[in-house]
Formats: sequence, C-alpha cells, structure tokens
Amino acid sequence: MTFEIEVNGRTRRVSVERAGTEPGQFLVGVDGTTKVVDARRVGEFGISLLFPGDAHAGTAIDLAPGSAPGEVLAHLAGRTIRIVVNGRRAARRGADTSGTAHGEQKVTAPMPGRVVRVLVAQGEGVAARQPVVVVEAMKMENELRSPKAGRVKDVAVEAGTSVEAGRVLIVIE
Amino acid sequence: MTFEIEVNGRTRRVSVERAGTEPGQFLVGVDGTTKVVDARRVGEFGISLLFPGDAHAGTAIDLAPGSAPGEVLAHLAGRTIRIVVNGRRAARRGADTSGTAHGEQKVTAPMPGRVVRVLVAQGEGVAARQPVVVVEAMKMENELRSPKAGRVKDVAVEAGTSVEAGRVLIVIE
Amino acid sequence: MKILIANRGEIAVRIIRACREMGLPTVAVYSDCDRGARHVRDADQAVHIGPSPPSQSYLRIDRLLDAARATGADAVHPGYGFLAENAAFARACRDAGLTFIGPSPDAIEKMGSKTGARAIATRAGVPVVPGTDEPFAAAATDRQIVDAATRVGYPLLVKAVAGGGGKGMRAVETPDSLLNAVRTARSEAGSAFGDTAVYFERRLIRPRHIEIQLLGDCHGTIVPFVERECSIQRRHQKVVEESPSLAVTPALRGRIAAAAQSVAKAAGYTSAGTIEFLLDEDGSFYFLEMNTRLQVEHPVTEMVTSIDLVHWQIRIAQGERLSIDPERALAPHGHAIECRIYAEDPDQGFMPSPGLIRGVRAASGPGIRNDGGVVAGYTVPVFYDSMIAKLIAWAESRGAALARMERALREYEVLGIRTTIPFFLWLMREPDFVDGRFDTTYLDQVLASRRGDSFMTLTEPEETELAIAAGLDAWWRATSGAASSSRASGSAWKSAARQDALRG
Amino acid sequence: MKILIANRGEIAVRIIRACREMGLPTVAVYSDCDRGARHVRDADQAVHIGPSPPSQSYLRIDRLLDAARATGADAVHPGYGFLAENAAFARACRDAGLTFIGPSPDAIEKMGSKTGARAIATRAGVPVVPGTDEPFAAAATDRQIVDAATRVGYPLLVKAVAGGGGKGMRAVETPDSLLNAVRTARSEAGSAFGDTAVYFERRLIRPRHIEIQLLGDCHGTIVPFVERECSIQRRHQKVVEESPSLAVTPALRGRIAAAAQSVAKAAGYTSAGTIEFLLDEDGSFYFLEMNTRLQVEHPVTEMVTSIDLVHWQIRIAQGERLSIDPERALAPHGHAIECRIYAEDPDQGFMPSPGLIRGVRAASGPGIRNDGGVVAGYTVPVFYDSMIAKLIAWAESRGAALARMERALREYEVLGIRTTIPFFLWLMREPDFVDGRFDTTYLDQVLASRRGDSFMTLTEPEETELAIAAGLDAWWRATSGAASSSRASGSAWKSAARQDALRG
Repeated sequence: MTFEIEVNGRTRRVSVERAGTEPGQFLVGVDGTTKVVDARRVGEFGISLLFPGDAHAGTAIDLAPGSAPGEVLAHLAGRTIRIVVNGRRAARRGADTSGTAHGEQKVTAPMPGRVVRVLVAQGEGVAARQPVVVVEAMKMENELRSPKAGRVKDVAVEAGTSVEAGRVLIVIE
Repeated sequence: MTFEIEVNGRTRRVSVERAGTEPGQFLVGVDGTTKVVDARRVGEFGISLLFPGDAHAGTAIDLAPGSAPGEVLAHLAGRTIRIVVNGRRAARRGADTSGTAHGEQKVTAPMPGRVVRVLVAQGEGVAARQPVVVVEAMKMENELRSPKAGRVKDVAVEAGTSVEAGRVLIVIE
Repeated sequence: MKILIANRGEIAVRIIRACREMGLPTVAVYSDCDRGARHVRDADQAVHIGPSPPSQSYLRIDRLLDAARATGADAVHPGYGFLAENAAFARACRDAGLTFIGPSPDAIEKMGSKTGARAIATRAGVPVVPGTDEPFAAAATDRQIVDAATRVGYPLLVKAVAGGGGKGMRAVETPDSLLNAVRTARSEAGSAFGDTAVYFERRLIRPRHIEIQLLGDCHGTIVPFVERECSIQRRHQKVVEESPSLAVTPALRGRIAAAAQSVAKAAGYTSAGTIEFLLDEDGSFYFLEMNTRLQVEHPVTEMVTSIDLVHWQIRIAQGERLSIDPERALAPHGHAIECRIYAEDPDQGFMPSPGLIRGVRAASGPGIRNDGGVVAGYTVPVFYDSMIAKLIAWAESRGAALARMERALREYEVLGIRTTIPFFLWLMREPDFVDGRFDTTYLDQVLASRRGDSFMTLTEPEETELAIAAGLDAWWRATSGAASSSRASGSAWKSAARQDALRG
Repeated sequence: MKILIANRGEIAVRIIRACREMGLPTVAVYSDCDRGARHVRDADQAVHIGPSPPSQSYLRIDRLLDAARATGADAVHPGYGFLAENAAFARACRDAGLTFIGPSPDAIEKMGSKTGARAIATRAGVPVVPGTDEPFAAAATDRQIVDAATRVGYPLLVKAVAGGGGKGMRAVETPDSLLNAVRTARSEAGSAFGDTAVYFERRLIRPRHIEIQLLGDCHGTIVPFVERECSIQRRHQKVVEESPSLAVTPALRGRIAAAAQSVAKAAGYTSAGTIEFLLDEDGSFYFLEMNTRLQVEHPVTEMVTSIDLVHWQIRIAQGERLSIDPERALAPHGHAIECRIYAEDPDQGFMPSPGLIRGVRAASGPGIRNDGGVVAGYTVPVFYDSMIAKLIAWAESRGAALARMERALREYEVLGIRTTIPFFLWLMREPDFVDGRFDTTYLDQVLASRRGDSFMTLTEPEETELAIAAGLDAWWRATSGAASSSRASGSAWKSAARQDALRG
C-alpha cells in the first residue's frame, strides 16, 4: 500500500507492507529506499518505531489529527510537525480549493480579532512569508504572512475592523 | 432514562433527563431525590459536575471502562471506585454466570503465578473476605479471599502448582 | 478561610494547590468558554460569571463579589492579570468584607501610576531612569513636548502612564520621529487603558531586566529576595526568566535588594510584589516600575530559596508575621529557569494557536516543576492570554539547569495544538543565550536575524521517521477499516485492537 | 560514553533522563511484554533481549552483553533489582570491556553475603545485630541449631544469607517453633536464591529502619549522606521513605554516618550504595546489611541535599573525583517523602492489578517530583515488580511535606488499573504516622487491625456524585448511539461530539 506523505513541506512516497508473519514487523519504503521497521502503537496517539537494521535506533512519535482532511500534527522530541497524508488527493476531493487551483491564496483571520494594520496595498508585489496584515487577538498583535510570492489581488479589510475567524483579509495571486 | 448503578457495592436508581434547553443542564434523580446538574465532558474519560443548587459545589470524575460488561473504574480525588451500570441486566445477558445463579462463587487466579499455600480444606466453613489461597505472582505473595461467607465446595489446586490467569482455584458455595 | 480565586488558567491551579496544602477550601470562577477548564475541575466550588470576553466575566467586579457571596468565600486571591492590580477591585473586596490577598488599595493606586511610582522611588533615594517627572497634559504643545524630549535626551521611550506589556510604548531614535510616536502611543494607550497620558524615559542601550521579589507583612516587615533576570523578552513580553542573574554579583544584589526594600517601605507595601529595575552595562541600576501582585515568574524564586510565595501571601493575609530569614531569601541555592509555554506557533511569527488539546504529557522527574493550567479535552480559547503552562528547571548550576530544561522540553507533549516548546528548544542552544550575553533587546534581534526560519528543524533521519510513522498510521487506518481516512485516530477502546493489527 | 541500561520501568526512565542531561546517548533493552514500554520510547536505541520472564530476558547476562555489542554501548547501568547486585554480571561487563556503573565485582561479592557483610562491619568497629557469625552448614544438627538460638536469644529472626525483600526470613518467638521456622526459611531461600544457607539474628522489639546513602569515588573518597527512614514497610517491603528521620538527632546522624563510612571504606566501596541500620528505641543502632546499588528511594536524598546521585554515579564511573561538600551532604534542607505507587489493589490485600493503563495524569506543581515509568496505552505486565511510579514531595517541614503529598496524591490519576494511591491517602492522615510514632512493625499491625476495611471511603455526597456521573455517562452512551452499552468510552474524536451532546 502506498501513500503520498508531506513532512514539513516535502512530499515523500511511502510504501507499507508486512514483513513476514512476525508481529509488528513491516517493510516500509520511503522514496524507494526500504527498511525493516518494528512498529508498535502505544495508546491512542503514540507510535514507537525501532530500526533493527540501523543499530536498533528507536524513536517515539505521537500523531494527532490536524484541522484539515489528511492533516496530522506529529510530535517528535519536543517539536510539532505538520504532516499531510495524500494531500493532493484530499485536495482534489475537497470543495473549498477552487482558489488554490487558480493559483490564488487567501490570507484569512485565524481567530476573532481586530485588524491593527494593513501592511500592503492592492497590486503590490509580495515575497513568500512577507507580513501583510497585523491582527490583534489573544492580547497580542499577530503578523499574518503571505503564503506565497505573488501580487496583492485584493485588500478586503481596513485597519480597525473587527473580524471573525475565517474572514478573508487579503488575497494574493 | 433510568439506570441501576452500583457504587462501592451499593445499588442506586439513577434517572437522567435534560433540564430545559440550556446546554449541559440535567435533572438527575438518585433514589428519588432529584437535583439540577451542570455536566460537562472533558476529554475522553473526564466529566465535570457542578451543582448550582448546592452552593455551586463541583467535582471532577474520570470514568474508564473496567474489565466486565457494564463495569466502570471511576477516579475521584485519588480514589478508584468500581461502578457497575445495569449490572443485573448485564448479568442476565451474560453467559458465564450460571454458578452465581446457584449461589456458587469461584476464586480464580487473577494472573499467572504459583500456588504457595492452600489455606482451607473441602467442606470447611469460610467467612466473607477470609483468605483461602496464597498465590505468588509479580514478586509478591498474594492472598486470595473468599467472595462470600459459605462452605468450601472444592479445592481445585494444590500448593506448588503453576496456574494461568483465570484458573479456578477454590469453589465456595 | 475560604478563598475565591478571581482568575483562570495555570495561576488559578497554582493557588488551588497552595490552598489545598493549607487545608483551605477554594472557589473557582469561570466564563462560558472555561466551563471545561482545569481550574473549574480542581476547585471545591465553581461559579459561572458570564460570557467569554474578559470584560463580561473575569473583569466584572460585581459578579465576582456575587460569586463570593453565593459560595460563602471570605477571601479573594486575584492571581496576576485581570483585576490583580485594580485598586477599585481591592477596595470593593474590602468593602464587601472580603480579605483581598494582596496589597492595600492605596498601595496599588500609588504604584499603579508609572510617574507616581517614579516619584516615590526618587523620594526613597532610588535612582530612576532619567525622564519626565510628570505626564504630559492632553493640551501640551508640540514645543513643550520637543523641549521635554531634549532635556531627557535621545534615544528615548514614549511610555503610557497606565502602561504594561509594551502597550502604548514607542521607541524614538531621533527628534524627527518624536511627535508621531507620541501621537501613536497616546492613541494606543487610550484604547488599551482608557488613559491617554504618556511620559518620556531615556532608553538605555543594552539594559538587562532585573527584578526583586519581595514580601511584606502587616506588621511593617519587608523581605526582599534574590533577583530574577527577565531580559529574554519578545516584544516587551517576558518569555524566559531565571534566578539568579549572571550579571549580578552578591554585592550588587545587596544594593538592588536594599533599593527595592526602600521603595516598598515608602509605598507601605504588604503581600507579594516585585520591583523591576533596568541594569545598565556599567552596573548602575534604575527603578522601572513596581508590580503590585504575584508574578508569572514567581516559581524561579521559590526554587532557589525554597520559600513558597503563595503560601506566604495567604499567611500574610491571615495576619501572620513574616518569619523568613532575610539572609536565606537573598542567598540563591542553585539556579532555576522558567519557560512560559504558550499556545502559539513559533513558525508563524508566534501566532496564537488556540484549539482542542488532545493530549498532555507534562515533563517530570528530577529538578523539574510543571505549573500547568490545561488538561486533555480542553479547548484553548481565543479570548485570553495563550499561556498554557510554565516549565521550571532547577539544577546546581545554570549550565546544568539549561541541560535539564532541554531534556524536559523534549519530553513535554501537548498534542493537537502548537506551542512555543520548539522555540525554547532552539533557544537552549543559542550561544549568546547559553553564555549569558544578552539584554532586553537580544531576543527580538536574534529572531529578526533568523528571517522566519522554521524552529521545527529535522535531521534527515527524523524526517524519514516521521514519514514512516505517518505511513504506518495511514496503513493501519486503511487496513482496519475502523475509521474513515479523514479521521486520523480511533478510540482508546480501538487502540488495543490497533496494537494487534500492527503486530499482525 | 554510551550507556546501556540493563533494566526497565521507572528506574530505566530515571537513568535515561540523567544521561540526556549529561549529553550521553542511551540504549534500552526490553522483553516481549515491554515492547511498548516507556523506557523503550525514551532511549536512543532499544534491543529486544527475549521473552517476558526475567530469567529469559532481564537476567540474561549473555543477551545484555550482545545488546551492548550490537549498539556500540561502552558502559552499563544496572539500575536496581535484576542483576544490579550480581557480581558475575559486573565481572562479565568488565571482561567485555564495558564500564559497569556501580561498585567493583569484589565489593558486590563481599557485601552480598549477609554474614560476610556482618563480619566486615564488625571488623570496622560497627555494631551488628547480635546473631550467629556464620551460616549453618546444611548438615547442622537440630541440637547445634537450638544451642545457637539460645546463645542469640529470643525473639529471633531466621534469615537467608543470600536474602532480600523478606524472602527466606522467619520470625521465631519461642524455642518450640524454631526448627520448623528454620526448615521453612531454608526451603524458601533455596527456591528464591538457589542457596539454602540461613543464620540467626536477634529480633529487636521496635526497631526503626534507618539507612545511610553514600557515594565513593575511585580515588578513595567516600561521602555519607543524611539518613533516610524506611520504617514504613508492608511485609518487609518499603512503601514510604523519607529524609531526614524524626528519630535521628544531628549528633546521632554524625555517628551513624561515620559508621556507614567505615563499613564502606572497609569494603573498598565505589559508586552509590546504601548501608542499612536498625535503630533501637534506646538510640543504639546496628548494621543490618549493605545494598551495593542505587536504591528505589534515592530521590528523597536528592531532594534534601540537592545532589543528583545518578549524575554522580556516571561521573564516578568516568573517573571523576567527588567534589561534594561533606557537610552539605549531611545537612538536610527541608523534608522529603516518597510514596511508591504500585499497580496493586489495596482493597484486595494489595493484590497486583496489572492491565492496560488508559490514562495517566501525574501530579505536579510546587515541591512535587514524579519519577514515572509508564505511559497511557501501556499494559502493566504480570512478570515484574508492579511499581509504576514514585511520587516525591518536598517541603520546608515534615508536616508541610505530608500535606503536599496528600494534595499530590489527590491529583494523581492512573486510569484503567488500580493503584496504591488510595492507601497512601489514608496513611497521610493516620495519627501515628503523622506524629512519627512508628517502627518497622507499624504498618503490618495497623493494616491487620483494619481487618480488610476498604480504603475507598466515600462521603455520602461523593457516592451520590459518582452515581450521577455514571448515570450521565450511561445516558450519553444510550442517546448518542455511538457506542454499545458495554463500551464505556468513545474516542477523542467522538468526545467533541459528546461534549455537544451533553451541552444539548
């Protein structure tokens, strides 16, 4: 069985099959390189991996569901990593992705708050991760960034506006 | 909706219905005395109760499934309490309760171990909670007790025997 | 004494713990979104006080007093934030016959005005950062403002008299940006505190933030404690605190502590409070302001002095005399450091990351203290400060404390939301931080220099391991048929079955 | 240095934590039933060493050495129990070129024989409990046995030379039960230790168990620490330990510590070890035995001295000289108490209660240390000691430490199995325990006097609350239709839906 798995923005092809009849033994291929993996579920979110072929190296990863279909938040030694399983397929199935299909991306309010400053104007070019709008929420001013390099197609709010979660603030094309 | 609920060996009749349309508000009757309860699930096992009518007293209880049908292990302020929900009904549905119906109860090995001493002989009278057999397991000698007052109908093991979990050791009638 | 805790989150849990240890019953209060919060679970009684926005619940003095009345509470602990430094609340408690576990309303009022507090410090003979002694009148002319700035000298800070947390504050490097900065600061202060008054302070170039915790009883005794250093700030918000400071010698400690004690005496201070100083590169220090309450970072002081500050707040409120050896309070034992764990995504500019917490596994073991405020199943709301826990590490030396903190951060799991733990993991290895070469501008500078690089750095094997884990998880879901593919996880009941599946 | 930990459970986790803090990689080993155990999760590498019974895994010296070889480990930490006091294992490690983090094989051997250790103590000028100096030969006649008993005096204890944990031990009150007791003890010792040798010791009437932790380096320095009191024992197994002891004055502490130091010097001891004493009512103390390893109860010493014993074990093994101030090691700071949390049902005569742990919420906050060995989703196996965690409370005084422990025990949740937490909650309020009026016979006596009464005492309102909670849970399951009535719980995914259901 093969999956397309995006880890930290990089997409890998992962194939999984059982290794013989031994319990918990798998052959897992990542982009064509296959290893024997000794895997065990621990609790609702935990997975313990051992690699008998790599001097018995081991790791423990917890996987909790994320907010989007196919999205998983993984916990590994203090870090939280976004993983998307079969993201392209999920996106194809999804309904709210028409904008993405046209290369358009929206900067939306992640939570209720108040727009403090708009940092770009319509038509302006922006770099990926460039701050485009500042929203105050949860006692902090938060810079929202452009998801990609492009041009500001629309500025849908002005400073001082109170916004609900999900409200479109800026559209980048 | 009414349930028969056994807490620490005492059976209560508990009726539950919603109190109006307020979220989380219930009318719960215990043996005929009804209170308004403000109840909230927290996580998989947690339940938070507030009693607006009792000076806003509150308590937090976690309920995890036990090993028998209808059995729940409840956690309340450091203590673990066995609760059985609709136990008689569950027992009626169950298959392995013929002995109970005839008043017979079995002392079984709770885990694999070795019988160290048998403390009673066939035909002997025993009190409730009287130790009847000692099994060594998990580095400790463990006294198993009679579940009720009665007479030893059968001693099914002798000292020195290794036993598996669930093996019948003594039958009390 | 039954204590109503007019707060939420980790500090409410902390206070409930202290009360339980002292055998005192507790009353929690909660807003709509906090019905499932941990402090509600933990208290003996809990009263709903309104909708989620603070102005309709945790800031409603009338409802808090009603809650105390309805539950028979006879004392109120305000925690920090919300109404903790609100003299009107302290006065309303007193008038309602409730013991306010904190300083007197007068002391709160006196030290609440930044310019007023500066005047008290000056009279007590404690140096203050050079600046204007009085706030500007709303009608001050541009000329008056420019002249005052010239007298204070550049660079300077425009600061709100009622300020806090960096709000209503603007740095001015040169005269030409002055008037604009004053206007912005005034408007920000107006909307944040309902008070447009501002004043000027000289901006020190590389100041360290050093503060002195103190306790005062109702019999005139004031005990100052070993300093905390809180120079690790992001946008004027403390994120890491430690005690003692690498920059403070025992001799300097004695002088700062004595200065703090004089200011507190001058203010007639009782209960727990903190006097903040800026420490200049040349070793001179300046009074900055006083916090008339328990502080977020109080645990580091507790860990190096073994004195429980919340117990003492309650004992002082009960009229007890301080019986702390002043020498012990000033002699730190080992080193303690605290990381404030926020529900924020450090990879998105520390954007708040509220949401459902699916699991919490707090760090533990030798030398670790976790003051947590959340439980699995709780949804971090969007209405409040996003701090969900404080992790404190103690060890014999600063180096060992940092190593222990790193060990604990790796252990700490909060599933379902993002937290600042990965940021702290990074910080624990930053050379300037490790070597103690920092001031209050350090963190913003080093963050800016990273240009938004991810804190979730992975080695190549780690990245592969994550892909493998996710692949196995997906394989299990696909083969078990027990959950649809859009649902990443089954129940505890099912996990036993899943273990079997993975074994098979 | 890469360290293989030849152990499991909380002590393996404790050692992994220390290694991480020191920047050292770790190798775990595990048996079949421990594949999902926490120490396997936490280590950098993990090697399967065999089936679940200890004799086929954790006691297999050959497989442990193979595991070290396969992972490139160059040191072995044995923890406690299993092979920790096995001289052959220490020797095999040395012969395989591995550093054994513990004393020399010779020291283990010398102190491993109870009669041999008694002889060393006597030669070092330390009083031993009156008894026979040599074990009885297997061929000893009844007459020889009776004569020896008469010389020792009644009441006496028959003890296995290779004994430990109360195994192969019998109390004899009067001469007529002597020969029977010797026979039973011999047979028990034979099956438990493969050695039928026994000897006699006078039984003190109300002894307290006092022990001295010590560290020895490879350069001849031995530092003794403030005593621990471990008189709270159930069937000769310690369940609560504390430091300091209420029964030990500073002067007595000095004398016991000096005695312990002499014995350790005479044995040429290095690494961490403990010398156990019995303290008689009249203040005289007697050498009992030496434990040539880290002990379960080491954290209470760490908490009152702020010295990390596991770090020091590793540093000593690396050849470092002890740099501990001996005065500080003997001057306790505050009071620490430890409760051993077992997976046992106190209401069924402390029967082991293995099984699936559905959730763990460890106690935390000020003054609390949790050394845990399990995680949610782990099944406590039937093959080993059932201790799942140690909870340690520190405070300025013993009274405050007990209050804090009680607070923490109430917080501590282990869902799905039964634990000894309710027993400890009861103990924290037992008047004789609270007042320190106890000896090693106290706990068995007070437990016997309870005649099996339940520890799960509930107030009438609590009982009603439980019925209400169970009723609401049943109602939800019945109305949601999401789970059959025999399944008490849904998934994390479903719990959000359940919250809505309960709201509605």
